[in-house]
Amino acid sequence: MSLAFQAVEIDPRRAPENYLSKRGIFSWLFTTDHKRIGILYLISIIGFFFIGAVAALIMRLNLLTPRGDLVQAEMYNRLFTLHGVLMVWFFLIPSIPNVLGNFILPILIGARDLAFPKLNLLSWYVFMLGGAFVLYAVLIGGADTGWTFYTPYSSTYANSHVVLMATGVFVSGFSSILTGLNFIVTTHTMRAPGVTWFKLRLFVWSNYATSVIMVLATPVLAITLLLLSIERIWKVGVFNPALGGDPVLFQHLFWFYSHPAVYIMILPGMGVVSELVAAYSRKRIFGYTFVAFASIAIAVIGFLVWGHHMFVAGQSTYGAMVFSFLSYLVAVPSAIKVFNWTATLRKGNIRLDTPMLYAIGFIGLFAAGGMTGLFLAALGVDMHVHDTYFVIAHFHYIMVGGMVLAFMGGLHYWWPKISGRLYPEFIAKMAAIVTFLGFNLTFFPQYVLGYLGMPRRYHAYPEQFQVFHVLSTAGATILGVGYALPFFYLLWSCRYGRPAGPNPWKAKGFEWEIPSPPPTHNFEVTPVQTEPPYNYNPAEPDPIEARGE
Amino acid sequence: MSESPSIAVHEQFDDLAQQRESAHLGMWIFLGTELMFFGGLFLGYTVYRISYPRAFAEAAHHLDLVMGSLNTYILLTSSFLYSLAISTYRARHRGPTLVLLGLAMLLGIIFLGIKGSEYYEDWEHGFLPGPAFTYQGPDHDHVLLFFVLYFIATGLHALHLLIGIFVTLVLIGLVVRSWFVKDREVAIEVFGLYWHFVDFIWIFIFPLFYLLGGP
Amino acid sequence: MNHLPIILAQFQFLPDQGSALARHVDRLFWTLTGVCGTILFAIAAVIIYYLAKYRRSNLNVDRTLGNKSTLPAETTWTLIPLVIFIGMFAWGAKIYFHKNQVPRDAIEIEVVGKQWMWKIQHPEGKKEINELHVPLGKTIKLVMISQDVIHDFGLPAFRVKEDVLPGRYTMEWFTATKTGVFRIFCNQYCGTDHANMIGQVYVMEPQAYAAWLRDGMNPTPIVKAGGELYRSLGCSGCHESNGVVRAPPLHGLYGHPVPLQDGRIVVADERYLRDSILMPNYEIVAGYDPVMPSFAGRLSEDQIYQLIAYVKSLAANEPASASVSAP
Amino acid sequence: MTENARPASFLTFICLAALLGVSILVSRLHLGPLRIVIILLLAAGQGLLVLLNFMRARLSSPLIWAAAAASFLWLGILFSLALSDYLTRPVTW
Repeated sequence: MSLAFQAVEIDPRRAPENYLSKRGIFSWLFTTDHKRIGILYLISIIGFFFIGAVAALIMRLNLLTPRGDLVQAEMYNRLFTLHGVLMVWFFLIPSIPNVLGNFILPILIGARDLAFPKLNLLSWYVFMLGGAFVLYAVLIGGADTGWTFYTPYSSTYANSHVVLMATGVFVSGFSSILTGLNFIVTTHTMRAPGVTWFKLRLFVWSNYATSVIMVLATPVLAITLLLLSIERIWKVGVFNPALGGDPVLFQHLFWFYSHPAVYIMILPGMGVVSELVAAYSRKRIFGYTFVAFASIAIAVIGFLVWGHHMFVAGQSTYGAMVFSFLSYLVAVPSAIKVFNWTATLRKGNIRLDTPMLYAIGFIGLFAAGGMTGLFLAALGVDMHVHDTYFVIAHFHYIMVGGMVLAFMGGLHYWWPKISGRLYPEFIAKMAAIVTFLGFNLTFFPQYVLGYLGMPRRYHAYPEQFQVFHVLSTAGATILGVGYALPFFYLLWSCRYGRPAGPNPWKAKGFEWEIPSPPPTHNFEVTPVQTEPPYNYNPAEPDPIEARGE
Repeated sequence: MSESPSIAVHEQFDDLAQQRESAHLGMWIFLGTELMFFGGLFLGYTVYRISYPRAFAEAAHHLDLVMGSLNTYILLTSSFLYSLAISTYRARHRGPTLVLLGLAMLLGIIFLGIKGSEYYEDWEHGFLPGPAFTYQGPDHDHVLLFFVLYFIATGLHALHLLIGIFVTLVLIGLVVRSWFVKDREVAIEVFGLYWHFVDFIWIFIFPLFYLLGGP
Repeated sequence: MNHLPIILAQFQFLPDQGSALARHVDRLFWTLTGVCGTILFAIAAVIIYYLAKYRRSNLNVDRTLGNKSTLPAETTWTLIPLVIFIGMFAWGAKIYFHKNQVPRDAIEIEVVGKQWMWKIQHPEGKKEINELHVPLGKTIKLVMISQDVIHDFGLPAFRVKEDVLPGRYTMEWFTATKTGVFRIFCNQYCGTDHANMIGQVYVMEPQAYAAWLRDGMNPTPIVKAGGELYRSLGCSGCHESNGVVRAPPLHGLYGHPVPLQDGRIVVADERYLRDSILMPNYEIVAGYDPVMPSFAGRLSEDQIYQLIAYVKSLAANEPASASVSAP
Repeated sequence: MTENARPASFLTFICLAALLGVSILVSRLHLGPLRIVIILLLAAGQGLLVLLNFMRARLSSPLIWAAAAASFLWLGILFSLALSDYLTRPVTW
C-alpha cells in the first residue's frame, strides 16, 4: 500500500503552464479566472464549515446530559443559531455551485470562462463581506434567534445582534444571486459547438436548475430580512402583532425563500451523483432526459411547497392541504432520480472508488431522508413531529447525508483536475466509510427522539431521552473524524500526491481532455462535442491500468 | 456580424453577438430578481390591505396626490427620453444622445426632489414612523403600518433611482470622453433596461399607495 | 454510571398513546414506515446486488446494452410513487382535518403563553401554571394566545401541537384516553429559557378531577368574571336593548353569521369577538355606527378571554335571532 | 435581439400619460370595488407598455421573453399561494 502514496514532487517551475502557475496573493485576490475563484470559495467555505462544525460539536457535547451542563441556555441558543446560519448560507448553499460549479461548469460546456468573470469575483467578495458581518456578530456575542429569525422574537424580543446577523445573510444573498445569474447566462450563451441542451452534462442541468432558484428566491429573502431589520431598528410594526402586523406573514416570506433554498442545497448534489454514477459504472445514465427534467421539475415545484413549514403555525386548514398535496408532488421527481441512478448501475462496469462510495452513500441517505420527508408532508403526522428532532434528523439526512457526501464525492472526483495530483485512495475510502457510519449513528437516533416528542432547540431535556442523545453525540465524534481525514490527505496530496495526468479515471467529458491542472483559458481551441455525454461502453474491459495498489 | 476595429470583445466570448446577448439576458434576469424583491414587499402590502382596508384608505388620504401624480408623469417622461437616447446613439447622433441622457437624469433628480419635499411634508404632519409619528386618529396602528410600508417602498425605489442617476452620469461621462465604441452601445442599452424598470416599479407603487384610498 | 438504572427505567422507544387521535396518527405513521421502509430496503438491496454483480472484476456478466426505450420504466416509477403519494396525502389530510374540527361540547380551557411559562385557566376559574389537569374521556378544547412571542403548545402523548400566537387565538383539542402524567413542551423556539417552558398534563378520573376543581380557594368562574367585567366596563350600557346608544345585541351572537357593513358575512367566533373588542372599527355590523371605543391596552389577556366567554355564554341561553335579523 | 433600431414611439409615451390620467380620474370616482380593479388594470397596462416598447421586449429574443415571463410567473406563485392561506383563514374554528 505504501507504494501508492510515495511522495512525488514536481518542480512547479517545470510543470506546464496552468491556472495555478501565477504566484502571489494578489494574483488570487484579483483573479477573474473561474477556476481560481472556485478555489477561493473552497478555502472560504471550509473555514465557515469548521466554525459551524465546532458549534455543532459543543451542542452535541452539551446534550450528553439532560440538564445540559456544558453551556448555559443563552450560549446554547447562540450556538445553534451560529451553526444554522453558517452551515446553510455559508457552507451548503455555496458548496457545490460556487466551488465545484465555478471550477468545472464552464469546462463542461467548453467555455473559456463564465459569461461575467468580474461579476464572479465580485460575488466572492460580497460573500466574504457577508461572512465578515456574521463573524463580527458572533465575536461580539452572536444572535439567539435560530437561523429562521422568526418574528416577533427576532424583531422585538431577542436581546442579541440580530440585525448584524441578518445583514450578513442579506449581503451573502447577493453573492448567490450573482452566481446564479452568471450560471444561467453562461449555460445559455457560452456552450461550445455541439453542446446542445440534450448533450449537456447532468451536472450542468442541475446547476442550471439551482441557479433559477437562487435568482428567483433569494430576493424575497433579502426583502424579508430588510423588513425584519427595519422593524427591529426603528421599532415600527411590520410583523409585530402588537402593532398590527402578522408574524405568520414573515414565515410565508421566509419560507418562500428557504424551502426552495433546500433545493439549492440538494440539486447540485444530485448533479454530482449523476456524474459519478455514470463515470464509475462506465455507462450512459439511464433515462437522461428524465433525470435532466427532474432537476427542472424539482426547481419549479419546489417553489410551491413552502407552506409545509407552517402546518401548525396558524395557517388556514385549506392552505395547509394545498401545500401538503404539492409537497407530495415534489417528491416524484426526486424518486425518479433515485430509480434512474439505480437502473444505471445495471449492466455497468462498476468500480467502487472513493467518489463512487460517496455517490452510493448519497443515494441511500438521500432516499432515507427523502422518505422521512413524506412523513413530514403528511399533515396527520406532521402535527405530531413538527419542530421536533424528527425534522432535525430529516433535513440532516438530506443536507449532510446528501449534499455533504455529494460534495465530498465531487471534490474527490475532480480533485486530480483541480490539483493535478491523486489523493491516497485507501485512506480516502476509509474516510468515506467512517463518514457514512458516523453520520447514521449521529442522526438515526434523532428520528426516534423526534417521534418520542423531543422538541428542537432545547438546551436541556427530560431524562427519558438521554440514551438517544448519547448515541447521537457518539456518532458526531465519529463523523468529525470522517470529515477531518480528507482535509489532511487532500492537503497532503497537493504536494506529495502522484501527478494525475489529464484523465486518471479514463472518464469522458471535456474536462478530461485538457491537462490537469487546466490551463488558464481551459481550451487551446474551442472544443466541439460530437458524441452524447457519458458515451461509455461498459462491455469494454477496464481501461484503468493498475495503479500499484 | 461585421466587426469594427474598435470593438472590444471580452476574452471569454467568441464574438460581439454572444457578448451582447449575454449582457441583455443578464440584465433581464437581474431585473427578475428586482421584481421578486419588490414583489415580497407588495405581498406584504396586499395582505395588510386585505386585513385593514379602512385604515389603509384613511392613511392614503394623507398623501399628496398632486405631487405623486406629477412625479409619475416626470418618471414616465424620463423613461421616454432615455429610450430616445438609445435610438440616437444607435444612429450615431452624439449631441442629441448627450442632451437626452442629461434630461432623463435631470428628471430623475427632480423626481427625487419632489419625493424629498413630500417626505418633509409627511414628517411635518407627523406621519414619519418612529418617535415622530404623531397621528392620533382612529386605527392608529394600521395607519402606522401603511406609512411604514409606504416609506420602505418609496425609499427603496428612490434608492434604485439614485443608483440609476449615478450610473447615467458615468455613461454621460464616457460618451463625452470617447465617442463611439460599439461595446458602449450594449452598455447604454442594457442600463436603459434598468432605468425603465425603475419606472415600471413606480407605475405600481403609485396606484397602490396614492390611488387606492378612494375619493 | 449510577444514573444508568434510572435511565433504563425511563427508557422509551415509543411515545405514550394518550388520546384517540394518537391511535390514528400512529397508524398512519407505522403504515408510512412500513411502505417507505420496504421501498428503501428494496432499493438498497437492488443497489448492493448490482454493485456485486457488475463489479469491474467480474468479467462473466453480460454488459451489452440494448436499444430499448426507457419510457416504460420511467412511466412505471413515476406513476406508482405518484399514486402512493396521493394516498399518503389523503390519509394525512383526513386526520389533520379531523384535528382542526373542534367538537362543540368541549370543555374550554384558556392557555396563555409567555416567556417562559404556561398560564392555564379552567372554566370554573381555577388557575394553574405549567400544569394542566383534565378529566379522562372528556373532550378538552384549548383556546390559546401568547402575550409576547410565538410559542407552541405541544402534547406529544396526544399527538397534537399548535403554535400559540400573539394577538390571535389558536386552538387545539384532545380527548384523553389514559390516566397518568404526560408532558407539555413548548415546540416553537421562544428565547433563552425555551427548554424550560415545559409542564405536565394530569389526566384524572372525572370524579378526581371534580374534587381537584373544588380543592383550594373558591375562584370566580370565568363566565361570571366576564359578566362582572361586562358591566363594570360599561358594555351593557350600549349592548343591552335598553341602552342609550344603539349597539348590536350580543345574545345569540356566538357561532352565528354576522352581516357586515361592507357586505361581507363573518362568523362570530373567538377571533371575531376578540377583534371587535380590540379593533371595534373593523367588521362593523351592518346597520350600526362605528362608535365603540377600542379596549386595546386596557384589558389583560385573561380579561379579554373572560369577556369573550361571557358573550359566548349568552349564545347558549338565547335563541339566535337578534344579530342575524339586523338589516 | 434588439438590432432593430426603431425609436421608441412617441405614441407609447402619449398612451402612458393618458392611462395615468385616466387612473387618477377613476380614483376620484365612487365605483365601489370596481375602482380598485380598474386602477390596477390601468397600472398593468402602463407597465406592459413600458415592458414592451421602452424595454423593447417586443423585439427581444424568445430567451428574454422566457426570462421575463418566468419572473412574473414566480411572482404569481408567491402571491397566489400566500393568499391561499390568508383568504381561507377563518374557516374551521
